[in-house]
Amino acid sequence: MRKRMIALFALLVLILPVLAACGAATPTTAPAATTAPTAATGGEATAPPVADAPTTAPTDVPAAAPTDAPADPPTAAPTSAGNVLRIHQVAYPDVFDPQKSSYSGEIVLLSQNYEGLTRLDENLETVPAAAESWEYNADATVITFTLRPDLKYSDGSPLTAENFVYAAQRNCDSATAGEYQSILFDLAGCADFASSVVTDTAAYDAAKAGLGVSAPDANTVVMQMAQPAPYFHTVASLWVMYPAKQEMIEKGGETWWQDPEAQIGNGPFQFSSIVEDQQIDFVRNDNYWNPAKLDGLSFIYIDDSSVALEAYKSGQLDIFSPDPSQIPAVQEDAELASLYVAYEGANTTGLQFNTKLAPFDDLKVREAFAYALDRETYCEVIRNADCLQTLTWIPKGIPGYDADETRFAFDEAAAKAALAESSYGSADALPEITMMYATNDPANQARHEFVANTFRDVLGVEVTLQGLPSKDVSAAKKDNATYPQLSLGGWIGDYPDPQNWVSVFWNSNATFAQRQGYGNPAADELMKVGDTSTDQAARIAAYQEAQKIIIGDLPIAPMYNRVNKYVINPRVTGYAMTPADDQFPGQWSSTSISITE
Amino acid sequence: MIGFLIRRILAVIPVLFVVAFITFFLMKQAKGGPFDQEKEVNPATVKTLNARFGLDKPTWINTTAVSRASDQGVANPLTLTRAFLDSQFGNYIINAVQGDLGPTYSSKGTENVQDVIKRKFPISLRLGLLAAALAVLVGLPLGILGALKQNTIFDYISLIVATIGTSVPTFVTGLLLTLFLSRVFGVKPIKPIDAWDGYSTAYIAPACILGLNTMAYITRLTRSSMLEVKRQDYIRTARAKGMGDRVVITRHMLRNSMIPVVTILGPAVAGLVTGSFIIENIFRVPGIGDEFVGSIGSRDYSMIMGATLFFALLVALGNLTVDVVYGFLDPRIRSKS
Amino acid sequence: MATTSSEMSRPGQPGVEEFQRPVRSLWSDAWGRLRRNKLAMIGLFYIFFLSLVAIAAPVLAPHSPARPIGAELRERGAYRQAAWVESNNEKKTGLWTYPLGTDSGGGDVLSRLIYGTRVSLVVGFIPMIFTLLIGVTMGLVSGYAGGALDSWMMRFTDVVFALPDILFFIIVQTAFGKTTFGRTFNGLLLIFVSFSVVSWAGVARLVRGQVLSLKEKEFVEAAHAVGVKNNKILTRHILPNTLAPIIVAAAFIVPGAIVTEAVLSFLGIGIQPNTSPTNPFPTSWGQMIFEGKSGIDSQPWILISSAIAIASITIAFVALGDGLRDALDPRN
Amino acid sequence: MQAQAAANDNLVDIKDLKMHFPVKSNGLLRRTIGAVKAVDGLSFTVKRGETLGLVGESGCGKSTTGRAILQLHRPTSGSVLFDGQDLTKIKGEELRRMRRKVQIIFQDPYASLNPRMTVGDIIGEPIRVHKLRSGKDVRIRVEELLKVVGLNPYFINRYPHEFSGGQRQRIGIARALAVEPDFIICDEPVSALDVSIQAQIINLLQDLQNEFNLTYLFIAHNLSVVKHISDRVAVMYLGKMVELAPAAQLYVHPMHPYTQALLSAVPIPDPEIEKTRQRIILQGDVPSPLNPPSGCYFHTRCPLVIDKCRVEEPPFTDYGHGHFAACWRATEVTPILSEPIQQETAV
Amino acid sequence: MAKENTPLLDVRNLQVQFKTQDGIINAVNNVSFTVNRGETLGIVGESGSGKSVTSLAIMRLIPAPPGKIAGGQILFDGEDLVDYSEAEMRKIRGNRISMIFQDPMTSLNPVLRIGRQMTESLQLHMNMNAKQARDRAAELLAMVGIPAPDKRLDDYPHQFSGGMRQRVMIAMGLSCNPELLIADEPTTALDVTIQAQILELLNRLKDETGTAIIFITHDLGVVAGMTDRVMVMYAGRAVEQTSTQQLYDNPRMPYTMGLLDSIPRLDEGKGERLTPIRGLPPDMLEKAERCPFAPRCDFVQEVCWTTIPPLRSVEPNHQAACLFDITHEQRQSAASKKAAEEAAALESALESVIAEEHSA
Repeated sequence: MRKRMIALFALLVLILPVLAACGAATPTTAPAATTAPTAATGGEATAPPVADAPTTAPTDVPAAAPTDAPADPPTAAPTSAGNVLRIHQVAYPDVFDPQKSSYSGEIVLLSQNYEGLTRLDENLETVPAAAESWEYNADATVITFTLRPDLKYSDGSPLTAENFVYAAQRNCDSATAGEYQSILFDLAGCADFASSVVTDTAAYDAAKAGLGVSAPDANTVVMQMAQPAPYFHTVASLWVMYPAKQEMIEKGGETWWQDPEAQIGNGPFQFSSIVEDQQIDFVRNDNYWNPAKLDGLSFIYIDDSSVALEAYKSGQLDIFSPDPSQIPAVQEDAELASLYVAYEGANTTGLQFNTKLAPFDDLKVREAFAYALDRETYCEVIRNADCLQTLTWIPKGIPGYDADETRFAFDEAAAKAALAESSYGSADALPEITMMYATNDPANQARHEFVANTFRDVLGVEVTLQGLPSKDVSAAKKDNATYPQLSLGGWIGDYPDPQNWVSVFWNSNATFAQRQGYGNPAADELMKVGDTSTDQAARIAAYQEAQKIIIGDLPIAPMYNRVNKYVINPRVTGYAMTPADDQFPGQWSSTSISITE
Repeated sequence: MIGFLIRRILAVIPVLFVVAFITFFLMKQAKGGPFDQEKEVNPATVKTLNARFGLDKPTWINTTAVSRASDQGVANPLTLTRAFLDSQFGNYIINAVQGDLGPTYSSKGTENVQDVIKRKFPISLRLGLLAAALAVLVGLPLGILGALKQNTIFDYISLIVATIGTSVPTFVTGLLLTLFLSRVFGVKPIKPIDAWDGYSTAYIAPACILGLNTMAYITRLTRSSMLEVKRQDYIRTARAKGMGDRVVITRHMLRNSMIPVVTILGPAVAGLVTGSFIIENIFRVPGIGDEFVGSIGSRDYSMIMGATLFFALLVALGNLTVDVVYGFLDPRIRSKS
Repeated sequence: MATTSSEMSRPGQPGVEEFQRPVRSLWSDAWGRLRRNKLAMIGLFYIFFLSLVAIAAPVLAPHSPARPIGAELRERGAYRQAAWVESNNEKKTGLWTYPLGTDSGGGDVLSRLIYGTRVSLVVGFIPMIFTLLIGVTMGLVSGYAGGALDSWMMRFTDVVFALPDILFFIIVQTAFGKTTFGRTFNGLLLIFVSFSVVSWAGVARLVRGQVLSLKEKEFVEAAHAVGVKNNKILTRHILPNTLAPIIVAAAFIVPGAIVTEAVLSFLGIGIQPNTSPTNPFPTSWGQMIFEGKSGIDSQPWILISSAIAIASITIAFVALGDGLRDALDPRN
Repeated sequence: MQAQAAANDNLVDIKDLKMHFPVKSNGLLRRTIGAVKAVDGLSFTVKRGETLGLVGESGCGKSTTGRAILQLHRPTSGSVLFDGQDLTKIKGEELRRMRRKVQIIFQDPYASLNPRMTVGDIIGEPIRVHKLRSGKDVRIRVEELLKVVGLNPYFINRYPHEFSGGQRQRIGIARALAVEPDFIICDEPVSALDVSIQAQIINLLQDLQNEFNLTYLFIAHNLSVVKHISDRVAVMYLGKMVELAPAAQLYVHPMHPYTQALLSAVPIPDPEIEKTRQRIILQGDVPSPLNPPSGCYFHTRCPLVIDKCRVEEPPFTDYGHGHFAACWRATEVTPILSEPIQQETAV
Repeated sequence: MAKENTPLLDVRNLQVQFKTQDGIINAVNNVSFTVNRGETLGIVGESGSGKSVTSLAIMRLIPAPPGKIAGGQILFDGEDLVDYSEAEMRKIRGNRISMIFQDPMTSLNPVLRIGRQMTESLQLHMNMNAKQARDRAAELLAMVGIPAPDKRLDDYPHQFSGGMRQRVMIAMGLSCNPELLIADEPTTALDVTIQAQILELLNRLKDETGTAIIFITHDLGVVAGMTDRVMVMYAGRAVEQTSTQQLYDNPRMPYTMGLLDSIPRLDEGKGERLTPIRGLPPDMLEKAERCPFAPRCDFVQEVCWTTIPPLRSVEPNHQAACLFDITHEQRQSAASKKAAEEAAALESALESVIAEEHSA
C-alpha cells in the first residue's frame, strides 16, 4: 500500500533515466538528482569561459581525420586567457560558409579564418593579401592576380590559384545558391552559371565552363569581366572569394562549416572551437604570411546587452558592444565612460520616399520633409548619440564622401515654405501618409514616433506609423508594388568603393532605385564614368558629382550615420578603427592587435 | 487498459494532423519567405533555394503532377496519390511521419529540425523538469500545510503565495528578479558555456521562476482538494477508528487528494518543458523555446512547423501519462478501463 | 391543506416571517457572500479604480502619452531617472515633474502607465466576451445536441487544446499582423480574435460538462415533460444554470488575456503604436515592459512600474475570481 | 391483459415495453458489447381514475418505466397507448401537445425545480407553453394552483431554494397540475421527504386525485406508502414485472416469492409485531441488469427455486381477479403474514 | 475499569453548537440519556433533529470549527470524555466505542483495499502484527457473512455492493470488541431486502457479542424491531424517552404521537387517511423561548408559546417534554378535527379554480 502511496514520487524518479539519456549526449557531468542542481559543473563566472572551452569538445562528432593530416591540430589552444581577445557579439550567426554567408556577424568570423586575394587595410584601402599584386587590362575587363609565393593553409598544405578559382566557381554555382552570388556578377559567365539548372547537366556544365576565371599557373588567377569593372580588385577582397578547401567541403557535406577542423583557412587566425549560441574560438595561424600578435580570439555571444555589460564589468569580455539604450548608463559610470569609443560607421540611413506615390512624387513635398528632419535631436536624444547626423549619401571614411554637402539641413521655415510651394499647397491637402518600420527593436517605436511627431509639429502633417516585424518590412520593401510611402532605410557598404554606394543603389537600372521610382540620366552618365574608368581620381570625382544630383533629387533625405561604439578594456592595444568595424574595433587589421598586461 | 491506451494514442494522430494543417496555413499567410534578406538576393539564387527546399511545389495539393503523370500513362493509384501529395504540405507530412521534419532554412538547409530539437530540447527539458520538481516539492507541502492548518498563519501564507504565484505572469517575476539581483547584488547571471550541460546552478533562477506558476497552481489545487477530502465520510470513518493525524493524512487523505493534482500535472509538465520561451529569453537559456521564437522572426517554416508539432505531441503525451497515472492512483478508474 | 391556513394564523411561524424577508435569488445570495470576502472586494475595488483611471486618463496624466519633440524633448531627455534617483549626469537626474522618469523617446513614464490602463482593461474584457460567446455557444450546442455533432465538436476542441497557445499567438501575429485586419485598433482586434480562438475551447468544455449534467437534472426533464421546446429549454433552463461557472471562468479569462497582450508586446508583436495625441490607446503596459527591458540599465523604472502594474491587475482579477467561485458555489 | 375491462376503461395501455441502454466496450473499436436491459418487456394497463403502484428495489427499472411512458426516454420497442394513441409513434409538435395530458412528479424536490426561476415562472411555464392562459391570467392561475397545493400565493416571486423540501414538492405538484393533465406519474414523490412531511404530500395527492379525477402511476420503493395509496400494485424485479395485483390482495396473498420476501422485509412500527414476525431474508444482491441470470431472473435468490426456474422463464400469468404473477410455483407461495387489520376497503 | 453499577454511557446536558453565517445553531440542546451495558438504545428523529450530531459528539468527532461541544458531560464508564485529550480519545475510538455510518458508499476509502482499512485499527488497538490482523480481518468478514473473505480482503470498496460494504463497515466496527457501537442510520441508504439482511446481522451480532448499541434512525419501523429503549429527538432536544414498547403503546409527547399517526403501515388497509403533522420542521436558528413543537402541535395552548417544556417523568421509566398529559380521547378528536379542517381548506381552494374553469 505504501508503495502505491508514493506512486507520484516514483513517477518523478522514473523520469530521471530520461534525463540521464539527455545528459549523456553531452560529454560533461552526469545529471544530478532533480533536487540538487547545486551538484553542477565547474563554478560559474570564476574562470573565464575561454580557458576550458577549446578542450571541451563540442557536441559535433568530428569528421574523419583529413587525409592530409593537419600539422597543427586545433586542440592546441591557448593555455591562458591572457593573450586572447574576448569580443562580445550579439547574435549568433546562422551560417559561416564563405560562399553562403551574408551577415556581417558571419563575415567577421570568416575574415579572421580566411583571406581573399586582396584585403582592406586600416584605412579601408584595398591592399595585397593572398595576391601580392594585380593588374587590369586597358578597359578594365580582365584582371590578373599574382599570388604570394609559398602560401600555406593553416594545416601547412599549399594554397594555390586553383583554390581561388574554386571559390569563384562555388560562389557562382547555382547549386550553392549563396545569397551573395550576385556580387560576382561582373565576372563573365557568373550570372549565367548562377541561373543554370543543376539537373540539366549539359547546360550546367557549359555554364560552369563559361565562367571567366582561370588559373594559368599555381600563382596566377585571371578573371574575365562581363563589363569593365575597375573596382573589382576590391570585390576580390570579399568573403565570397575566401578559398575554403574543396575536399573539406565535399567531405563535410552541407554542414562542413560547423566543424572547426574542416574550416582550414589561410587567414591570420584559425577556428579552434565552435559552441553553438555560446562561443567561437580562434587560435593564431602561424602559417599566415603576417603572423598575428594575439594567441587567439574568442567571440562570445550574449544577445542580452544588459548581461553583456555585467560580463564586461566582471572581466569576462575585452570588448563590449553596448546597445543604444545602455549609452546613458555607460556614460553615467565614470570608468566605463572613459573606455567608451564611438566613431562613424560605413552606413547611411535616410528618410526614403516612394517617389512613385503621391505626395512624394512632388519634389517640393520631399524637400519639405527633408528640411523638417531634426537630425541632431534625433541622434543626440532619441538615439543617445549612437549616430551622427549627415546630409550626404556616402559616409565619412569612404572614398567619395562629400563633406561640403549642406543642402536640406533642419530648417522649419524652409520646410513650411517648401510645402506651401508644392502642388498641394498645405498640409491639409496631402493624402494620407504611412510610415513603415520594423518592430523588432523596442526602441524603434520611440524613434519613429519622434520622426512622425516632428512632421506633425513642423509641417502639420499627420503621419501614420505602421510597425511590422522586420521580415515583413523587408518583404514589403522588396516589392515595387508594396514599397512604403515613407520609411527609414539606407545602405551598409559591402566594400569601400563609391561604386558600391552610388551605382549599386542609385543607377536607374538598380533595383533599389527602381523601387523608390528613382532614375536620373545625368547621374547615370556620371556613374558610367565611375564604373568604367581606370583612373581612380576621375572615378571618385564622377561619383561625387552623381551624388550631388541624387541628393538634389531627394529620393532619400540622408539623416545619419550610425556609429560603431565599443567599451574596450585598456589592456587591448593596437587596433585601428575604421568605419567598417561593425563587429569590433580593428576587425580588418586584427594582426596588429595586442594585449598588454 | 491496453485498448484504451491504444485508442488514446490513435486519437492523437488526427489532432496533430490538424494542428500541422492550421500552422501551415497560418505560416503561408505571412509575407516574406525564409530567403528574404535586407539586401538583395539574386532572383535566380532564390529560385534555386526554393527548389532545393521544395518551396516551388504547390502549397497543398499538386494537381499538375497528377495530370502530368496520368498523361504519361501512370495508372498506379499509389503513384498518382503520391503525385497528388507532391506538394509542400503533402511532402512535409509524409516526411514528418518518417521522423524527418525537414531542413531548417536558417541554417541554409545544413541542419534538420529534428537535429535542432535533439540538440536544444534537452536543455529545455532539464529546465522544465527542474521547474516541475520544484513546483511539486514546494507546492504540494504548501498546499497540504494550508489545508491542514486551515485559517492559521500557514494557511494564509500558502494562500498568498498561491494567489500571487498564479496571478503574476512569469515574465514579470522573471524580469523583476533579474532586475533585483543585478541592482541589489550586482549579479547578472552570465553562464559559462558549459553551464547548461547536465544540471548546474545555472538552472536555479530560471527554474524557480518558471515553476512558480505551476507551483502556485499545485498549492491551490492541493489545498482545495485536501479540504474536499477532509470533508469526506471515509476520513470521518478513519478518525472514528482512532487513527492518528499522521495516519489519516498520509494514508487516507494524500492519495485521494492527489487525484485532481495529477490531472493537471501532465499538461503542466508538458507546458513547462515546452512553454519556456519567455523564461528562456529572459535568462538566456539556450533551449528550444528561444530557438522557436527566433525561427518565427526568420520565417523558418520547417522549424516553426516542427516545433509546433513537437510541442503538441508533448502535450498529448503528458495527458496520456496522466491517464495512466490516474488509473494507478484510483482503483475505480483502473477497473473501468 | 390545513397547513397553510394554520401556518398563517399563528405567530412565530417561519412562513409568516418569510413574507417580510426580501426575495433572495441565488444571485443576491452570492453577492452577499462575495461582499464578505475581503480579498475579493479589494480586487473588485481596485479594478473599479483602474476603470476610473482608464476613463479619466487625459485628466489624470500629467503629460501627454505621446512623445515630445524639439526643445521639450531636449529638456526631458531620454531615459531620465525616476524622481528620487540622483545621477552624476544632470540630464538624467530625476525630476518630480516626471515622477517615474522618462522612456527612450523622452515620454513621461507615469502618463504612459496611466494610459496603459486602458489597453489592459480593454484587452482583458473584450476577448473575454468573444471567448464566452464562442465557448458558451459551442458548449451549449455540443452538450445539448450530443451524438455525432458533439463528438465532432469535441474533436475540434481537442485540436484547439493541442495548439500551443503562445506559439499560436505568435504565429497568428506574424501571419496577420501587417494586414488591415491586423492593424485595426492598433492591432488590438487581432489580439482579441487570436486569444478568443484559442481560449474558447476551455469554456466550451466547461459549459458542455455543465450542460451534460444539467440535461439529466429533473427540472430539465420536467420542462420536457410539460412540452417546453428545445430552444427554450436551452435558454431558460440550462443557460442560466451554467452562468455561475461561466462567470467564474470569465474572471480568470480576463487576467489571462491581459498577460497574453503583455507577453506578445514583450516579444515585440503586441499592440502597435499610434502617435496621434487623440488616439485612445497610445500605449500598453506590455509594450512598456518590452521597452523597459532594453532600458533596464538606463531607466529601470519603465520596467518596474509596468511590471508592478501588470502584476497588481492580475492579482486583483484572480482574487475576484476566487471570491466569485466561493460565492457562487456555496459548497466551498 | 385482454381479460381486463373494456378498452376505454384503460387510460394507459402498455405493451411489451423495452428500454435497453447499449454498453460500449473499452476495447479498440468501442463495439457495443451488450445492453443494460433497464426495462425488459413490460405489459400493463392503468385504468382511468385509479392509482397503480409500481414497487421494486433500486435499479429494477421502475423509474425508467415512468420516463419511457412519458417519452422522456424513447423506448427501444413496445407501445404506450394513451387514450388510444401510441405515444411511441408520435413526435415533435404532436408529442408536445400530448404532454399536456401526461405529467410527472419527481423524487428529488431539490433537483426538480430550476433554481434560477421564481415559483411563478416555474408553474407558469407550462401554462404559457400550452397557451392555456395569457397575460395577467397566467399569474392569477399560478396563484390558484399555489393555493390548491397548500402554499401561500405570496410565494409567487420566491426562488425554490427559499423553501423546504415539502414545500418544494408542492411546487412540483403545482407545476404538474398546471396543464390540467389526466395522468400523472409520481416518481418516488415522498421518498426524499421527512417522515412528518410525507403524510402531508400523500394526503395532498389523494385529495387532488379525487378532486380532479386524476390517474396515477405511483412509483416508489417504500411498500407501505405504495400499498397505502394504490388500488393495484405491480412489483418489478430486474426490468421485468413479477407480480401485479390489487393492493390488499397482494399483501394478503402474494404469489411471487420475491413479493413475499419484500413484504416480509418491511419493518412495521409495532414492537410486538416485529418481535413475532416471520421473515424471509433474501440472500445476496440483485444481479447486474447487464448480465441477468438465465431462466427466471429471480432464481439466484429465490427460496423456492427448482431446476425449471434456472432454464425457463416463467410467463406472466393471470391467476384470476386481476392477480398476475410470473412464477412457476406461484400457487405454492403461502402467505406468511397476519391478516391486515382492516380489510373492508380493499378492492 | 468497568464499574458495574454505573451505566456504560451517561450523557448529561450535552450541548453542541455550530457557528454559521446566519448565527449560532444549537444542534444539540441540553440532551441527557444513558445506555446500559448490552442494551440497545434507539435515537429517533427527523433530519436536523440533532441525532447524528449527538453521536458524533460522543466520539468527539464534531468538526471544529464550526462546531463545538458547548457544555455537558459524556461519562463513558464513569470517565468524562469531554475532558479527554485527543490522544486519549484516539484510544477510545474504534476500540471501546466504534461507529458505523449511514452511507457505506462514501464511508470507505475508495483507494485503499478493504484489508488495509480493516487491519489498521486491529494493528493500532489490538497490537496485532500484519499477519495476525489480516487473519482476524478475514475472520470478521466471514462473521458478517461475506463469502471468500480471504480473497475479498484484496478488493477495493467499489468492487463491493452497497449491502456488502455495510457488512464491511460492521465488521470494522466490531473488530476491536467495542463496549459500545454507534450505528448512525446504518440501513437508510439500502434497499429493503438488504436492510432486512443488515438488521438481522446486527441483531445476531448483538446477541453474540453483548455490545451495547446506540441505533440512530428516522424509521419508526426499524426502531420497533431493533431497540430496547428509544429516545425521540426534535429540534436538538430530547422530547421523549422510554422503553420501546411503551413508546409505541402510549406516547406522551404530541410529536411522537404525530409521527406514529402519520406513517402509512403495511398492515393496514387502503383508504385510511393519514394524519400528518402540519407545518414545517423547526428553524434551528430560532431562539424563541417556547416549546419547539408548539407551531405544529394539535394540543398547543398559550403557555406553550412562552415555556420550554422540560423532559419530565410522566410515568416510571418514561420521560416526555410536554407540559400536559394528553389523553387518548383528546388524541382521537384532534385527529378527526384535523381531517375535517384539511378537507375544508382544500375545498375552499378548489372552489375558485372550479368556478373559473366553469366560466372559462
